[in-house]
Amino acid sequence: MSEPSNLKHIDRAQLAGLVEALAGAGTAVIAPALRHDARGTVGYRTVTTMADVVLDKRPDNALKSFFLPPTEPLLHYERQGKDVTLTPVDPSIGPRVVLGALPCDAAGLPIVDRVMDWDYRDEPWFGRRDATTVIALACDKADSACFCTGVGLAPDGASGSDLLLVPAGDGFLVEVYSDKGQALVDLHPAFFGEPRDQEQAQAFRAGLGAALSHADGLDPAAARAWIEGHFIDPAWPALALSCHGCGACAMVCPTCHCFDIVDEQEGVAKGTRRRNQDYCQYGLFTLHGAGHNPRGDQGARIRQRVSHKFAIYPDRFDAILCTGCGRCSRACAAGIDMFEVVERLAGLQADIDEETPTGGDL
Amino acid sequence: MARIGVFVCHCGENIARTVDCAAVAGSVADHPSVVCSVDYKYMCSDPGQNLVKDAITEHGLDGVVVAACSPHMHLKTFRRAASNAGLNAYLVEMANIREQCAWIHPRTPETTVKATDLVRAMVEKVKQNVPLEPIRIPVTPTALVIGGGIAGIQAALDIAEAGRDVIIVEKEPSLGGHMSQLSETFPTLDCSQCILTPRMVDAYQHPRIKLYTYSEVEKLEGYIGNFEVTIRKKGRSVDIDTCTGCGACMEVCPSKKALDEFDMGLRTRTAVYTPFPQAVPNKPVIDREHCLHYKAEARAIARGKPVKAVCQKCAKACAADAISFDGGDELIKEKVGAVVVATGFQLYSVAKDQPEPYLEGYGEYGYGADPDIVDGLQFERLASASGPTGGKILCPSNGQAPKTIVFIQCTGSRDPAKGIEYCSGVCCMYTAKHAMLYQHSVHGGRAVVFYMDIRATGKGYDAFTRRAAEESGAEYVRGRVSAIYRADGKLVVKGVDTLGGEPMTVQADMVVLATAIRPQPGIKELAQKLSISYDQHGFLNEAHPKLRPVETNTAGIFLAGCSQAPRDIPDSVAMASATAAKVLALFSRSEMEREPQVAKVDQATCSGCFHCERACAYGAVEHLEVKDRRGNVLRVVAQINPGVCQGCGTCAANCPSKSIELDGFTDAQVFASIQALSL
Amino acid sequence: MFEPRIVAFVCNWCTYTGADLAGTSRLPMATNVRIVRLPCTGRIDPLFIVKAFERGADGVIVSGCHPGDCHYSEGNYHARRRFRLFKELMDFTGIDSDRVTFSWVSASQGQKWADVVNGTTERIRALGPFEGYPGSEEVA
Amino acid sequence: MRFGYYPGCSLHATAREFSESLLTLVKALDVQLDEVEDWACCGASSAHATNHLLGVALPARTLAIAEGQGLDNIVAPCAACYGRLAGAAHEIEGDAALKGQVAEILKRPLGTPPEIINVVGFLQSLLPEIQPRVVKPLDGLKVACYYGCLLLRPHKVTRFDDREQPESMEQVCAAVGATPVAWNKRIECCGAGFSLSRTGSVIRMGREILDDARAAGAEAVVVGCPMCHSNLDMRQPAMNRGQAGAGALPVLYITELVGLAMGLDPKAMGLQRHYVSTQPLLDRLSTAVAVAEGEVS
Amino acid sequence: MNALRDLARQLLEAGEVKVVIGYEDSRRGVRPAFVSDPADVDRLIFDARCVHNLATYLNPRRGHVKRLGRAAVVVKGCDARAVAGLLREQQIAREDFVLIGVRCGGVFDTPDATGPLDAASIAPRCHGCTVREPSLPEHVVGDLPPEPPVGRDLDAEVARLMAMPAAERLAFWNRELAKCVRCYACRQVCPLCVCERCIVDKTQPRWIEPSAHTRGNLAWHLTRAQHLAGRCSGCSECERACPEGIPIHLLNHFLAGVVRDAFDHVVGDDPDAPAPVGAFRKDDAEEFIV
Repeated sequence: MSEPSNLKHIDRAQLAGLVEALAGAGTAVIAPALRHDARGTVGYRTVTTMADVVLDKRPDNALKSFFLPPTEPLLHYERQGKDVTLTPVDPSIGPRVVLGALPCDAAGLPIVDRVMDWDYRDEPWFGRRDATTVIALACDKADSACFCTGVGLAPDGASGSDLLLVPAGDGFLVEVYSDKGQALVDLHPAFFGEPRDQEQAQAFRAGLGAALSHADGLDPAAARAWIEGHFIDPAWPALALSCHGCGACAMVCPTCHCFDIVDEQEGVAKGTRRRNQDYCQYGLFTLHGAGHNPRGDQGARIRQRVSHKFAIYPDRFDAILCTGCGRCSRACAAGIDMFEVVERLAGLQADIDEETPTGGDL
Repeated sequence: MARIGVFVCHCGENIARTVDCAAVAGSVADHPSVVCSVDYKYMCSDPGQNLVKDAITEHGLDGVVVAACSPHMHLKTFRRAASNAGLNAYLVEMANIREQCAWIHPRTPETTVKATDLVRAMVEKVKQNVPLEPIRIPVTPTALVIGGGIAGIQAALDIAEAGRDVIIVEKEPSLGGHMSQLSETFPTLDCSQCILTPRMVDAYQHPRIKLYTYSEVEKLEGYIGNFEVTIRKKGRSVDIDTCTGCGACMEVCPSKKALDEFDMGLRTRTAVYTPFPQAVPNKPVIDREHCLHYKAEARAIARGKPVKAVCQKCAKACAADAISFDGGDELIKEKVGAVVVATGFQLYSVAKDQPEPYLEGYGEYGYGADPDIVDGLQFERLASASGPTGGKILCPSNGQAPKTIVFIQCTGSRDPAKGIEYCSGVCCMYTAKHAMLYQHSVHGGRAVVFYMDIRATGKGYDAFTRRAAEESGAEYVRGRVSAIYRADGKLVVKGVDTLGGEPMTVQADMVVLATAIRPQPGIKELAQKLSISYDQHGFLNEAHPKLRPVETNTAGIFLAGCSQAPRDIPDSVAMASATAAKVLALFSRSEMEREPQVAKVDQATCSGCFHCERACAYGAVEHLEVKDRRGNVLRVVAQINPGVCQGCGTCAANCPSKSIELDGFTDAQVFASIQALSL
Repeated sequence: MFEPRIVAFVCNWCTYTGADLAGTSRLPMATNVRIVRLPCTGRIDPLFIVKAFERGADGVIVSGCHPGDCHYSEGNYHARRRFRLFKELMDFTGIDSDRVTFSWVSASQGQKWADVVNGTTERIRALGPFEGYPGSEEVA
Repeated sequence: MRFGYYPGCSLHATAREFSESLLTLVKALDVQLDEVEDWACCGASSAHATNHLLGVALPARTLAIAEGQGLDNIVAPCAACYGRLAGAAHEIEGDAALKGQVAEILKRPLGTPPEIINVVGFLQSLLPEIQPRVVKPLDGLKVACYYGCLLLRPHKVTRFDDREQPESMEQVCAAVGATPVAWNKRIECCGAGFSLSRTGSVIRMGREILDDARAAGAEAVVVGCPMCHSNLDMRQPAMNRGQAGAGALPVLYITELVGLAMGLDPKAMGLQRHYVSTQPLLDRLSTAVAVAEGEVS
Repeated sequence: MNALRDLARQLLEAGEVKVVIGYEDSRRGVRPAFVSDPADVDRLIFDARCVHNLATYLNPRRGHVKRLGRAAVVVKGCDARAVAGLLREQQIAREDFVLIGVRCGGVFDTPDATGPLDAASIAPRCHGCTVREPSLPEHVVGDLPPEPPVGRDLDAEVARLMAMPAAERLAFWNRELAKCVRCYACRQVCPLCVCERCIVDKTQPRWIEPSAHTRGNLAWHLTRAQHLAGRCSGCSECERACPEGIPIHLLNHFLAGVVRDAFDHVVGDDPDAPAPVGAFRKDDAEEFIV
């Protein structure tokens, strides 16, 4: 894990002050907060005061949605007489700060950056990325669904974060990991003090591993090896039996980034072209106009999702498309447990390795 | 890319007075896909229509919108014009800017704006129109007539005379129905048999009429023009072809206790019988309930014993050897294009036991148990020359002529307390007739008629009832009868004279109840077989009480006579001829043409929940099995029979997955109209 | 003065003919109503109403034959159940169901049609523009 | 067996024999009658004629009390009481608003009213008890069962077997050895309503009834209603006056007839209270019995 | 539990069914289990955490489950209502599957619940349950557990909402529906969403906008609720499946009340009972129609 370029301390009062200052200066502050809905859920949303922020609960929705929204207009079209006018929607937005991101959510951003800047640079995505400073908070909220450590991340990892907060004394140790982060500190010096209580921060970090012990020794590489050798395998349809084929897992995933482009008619010969998040577990995802569907059943679809995350993406972009946040497992109505899936596939590979001993010339 | 033409009509000043037609045409001109937009004084005039035709060829239009009056007025006109110009008629729509715009608004900019909106909406709709062809359904030009009474006979003769084949199904052994039981008929007092029998014979001998007596409709499948009927021919044990009708069998038959249905139980008959001397066909049947052989057979079968031949005197007596005890019922299938239901009526009975829970008998009349309390049809038989008394009106109890006779109208009819609130229509007339017949038969006798109102609306009817009251001297008493009982050998009839304001008691020898007319027993079962509807009394429902009185909601099925409501003979005959006209119109072409406004199912997306079927008033939704190559059923989906569908679109709205489209009003068309109208 | 947009979905046999009658009787009406002619109220899917609102209508009229008079004998009975569910659902979700008029107008009730049109227009005018879709364009 | 019991005013006055015969009878059958406590007038003839609400509230009070007493049925021997109680029960059951209004007036809760049983139905239900106890079969005594109006009407309230051709009285009488005659005036109005105001009419109407019963060969008329009884019994001399061959026709309460068949003491049942002497009838029966038992030769 | 396992074993060994669909325990609570091998039947369990409505696996859309062959499905009384719905609408044939009914003492709101089943933790659908003893299944196993505790009453929640001023109600639903990301978990998990092609996926024309804005979301949820009116079996799986915690089932429950009051119909587990969908009574109330 890369080392912080600078250390600071921010106490809770200062943090509150920072939020107000940012909001006051027209910077959108996005943080985990009560959504004031019927079921009292917590999710990332824009806040204007620290009072709304909830730092001790995991947000239900993925931070991703603030970079790749469930729906966003790309352009408006209108036909008058013979000619058509297209009005693109300007993707650029004002400055934003994400406060209290889960490290696994933050870590998802650089992973998705790779595909968004692959064959062409996705302007809406990077427009929002550039405009946003991410302040993550070292996480002690791990539950049985979590396995960030199993995919090479850590509850106190700083990947994707410009600043990382670690609880220390009356506030947080602030670790600076990027120029963007430093810039924020420099812009609001009043709210950042010199680092202190670092040993408490150390102690906090030391305590985080326990809740994740089940993920120790998870071997995604083995899983990848098995996947690459078993495109056709009874394990896939078996895995899919209980799957409802909905998009819940993809929608809450910090790294799932598929989208669909639709034109919505809004009157006579006019409308809006929109980009909507899409999800591979749903039959229509690959349904061809001609009626053929290369992923005709749920087995093929679930294979796609798992393969994409643990074999295809690593192969193409050299990164696992999963941060072990466990949201998909929590969201799944059929109780499909991503950690268990990876563990199982890796296990299958292990069996194979035992059967075929290596070394020893003939 | 659509090419739409818009034609705005001034309708003289009718539209132009408040709508700026030129402005409408102008602003629509640059509406997407509009390639020509003009206004004209009278679009429906010849030059106006030519304007449209020429534009169609000149601009190669694939859609036309005429902005003028209501489509109810001229849509057909412009569709015809378009198809003359080679454009499919169903690519033409009308925007109603007269009745629903020009005529209801002042001359303001808003009015013109609204007119423009209506035109735009229609342009948007017409862009979604697709060429349609009228639906053609082959027609089997054979009519099925259910019921061989006067209505059925009349309908059959009219259709046959026009050169179309007819099949009559009559459940009794003979044609004739109730009319053959009547003595004389009002208002002319001519002999019922004398006018009916020739018709019966005509029907029997007509080369185009096939007659199934002693038969019933078992099942009806298919739809208008293409029905298949299954007929149950009840075993009559007498071969109708070899039988000579000599009657020898009846003379030797020892079983004589069966009540004679034709004579309304006023006498008995043998087990092998023809209902009446003039029966058509005049060939007997064996009534298996009463025949000694069949009774023995039934007993043997019940006891699991072998069946032995018993009696069979008739067979031995039959010179033609026409009687056989082997045959049973026979099921016959026939293809027909139309159905006339003429099943007639039965009389309400005052007895304690009633066929329907909502009906009640007349306890106050001792439930009619007294032999000298008879109903209208029994009186007809007593008055009939062919009846049990040879036309002499005599009391069943003692064979004496009744010195005093009481007629009670509205027995059951118009009496909600007994369950029937409707008027039976014919009772006023036949009671008057009965009173006259009585006076002719029993000179110096006293006839008292209790009535609620006299309803004599037919031609010559009122004069007839007056004759009964004024000339033949029947005492007409306006009032009801509260009790009938026997005392000192007389029937004591206690009633009230509401005009005199006095209770009155009549010591009578005979009482005739003008009991209500009810539909035939089994009518509801038949209606279900034909999938037509009926009211709470079982009378069959017409499609529209005023404008479609002889049609049903099931296309191709028509109603005549008392199956639909109480009717007298003239009305029944008129109705019968009306059904014949409807049937012949249907048969006039080898194919029916119908507006192609019907629903279609997208079988690829239909999930077979059949909400459409539940919502269809016409039973147009069928089940279609989607099979794979090996013929395994993959799914069962809905399919709509265009011959039956009437195009209401209820199924389309009920379809959760929007897998049903209604041609002419498809989702795409409605959607487009909404897009254009709301902004 | 606010001029509401009102879309009317009417059946071809009763209400559309009634509206024609109103025309031939020259009964004055507000210009705010635009009629969509359908064969039967049975054809009307609540989505028609929803779509009209989405497209900017401020009010909707749904009208057909009186019970028992349906040209297709039962269409309006089915429609009535559909409308019941939709109307209750509007109320439950807080969308003012006063924005929709459900009516039976026969072919002979020109005057009633005029009353329905004018009454609805007045009512919607009082309610003001329909703003049932806040933040439809907002990005999370 | 236990039943609720509502005597009503008649059974304490003009119809004492009705009450006496009934009570003697139930004693012999050891059936217990629990009288409704503090019962009030049923309102017959006057109340419902003057004020509908009063006509319902009066009997409803009795019903409410009975209910409170835990009675789930009430035997109301007097046909008028029966009519009023059953009528009130029917009305408040069918009209929640009225029920509330009445409850308000009575300041009592109204639950499900008890079942109201008329005397004929009561005896019918007891036939299994009665028949084994018949010791003096009535030797085919010809009786004319007279229903009057109140037992039968209104039908929707009384649900009596058949409003026009009832049979239940005949069934009870036949079951105890009498022979019901077939006659025509069984449900004719006896005129009780006008007993005082238009006595003349009542005499005429009663006469027609009695004549028809005699014509049918009846030796006695059997009734289940105090009004009918007082008319046909008390006014019979007047009815028979000037009628050649119009022998006195005893009018028995159906309870008396059944009691006689069970050999109960005529005096205990109040048969001596009748205006038309029942003695000849009693004599005729005892001889009959004697003959049957072979005492006399 | 043993009765359940024994029955499952018999059915599998006798070849009467190819798979038993039931519940199994896992590291994250109870989840659906598909048991094809008689040796595995001991995986099957049933307890108060078995909240899933397994009837959804009989839904004809589940091609991959169908392919397993004839199935025996473990159903609670409430789940059986959904099976009845599928039968009523001719989506499945009774002879094609076996039902193993389980007597039920109420279930938790979530399958990973711990602690006692109490007023706070019990699923709302259990409120006033009348089908703890299933009637539709040919087999019913287990002993009837004690009366469940009384929990959340959805009627009360509906009433509370209806008591609000309309504007507040509108705000409430806008707030909730704004969260919808159109993952269609509600539809996918629903045993009675049987459409081959959901209306929201119809593009010609596109009645319901697929985008997750309030316009599209409102149209979607209104339509979904209406399509389930008189059909919804009340299992509220749609709400459990929703990753955004939208109280979707309130809409279904509300309409169930309307159907009950206006059409005199309550969805039960009798497949032959007439459905109010595509039906009518001539005297249906119409006070809302002028």
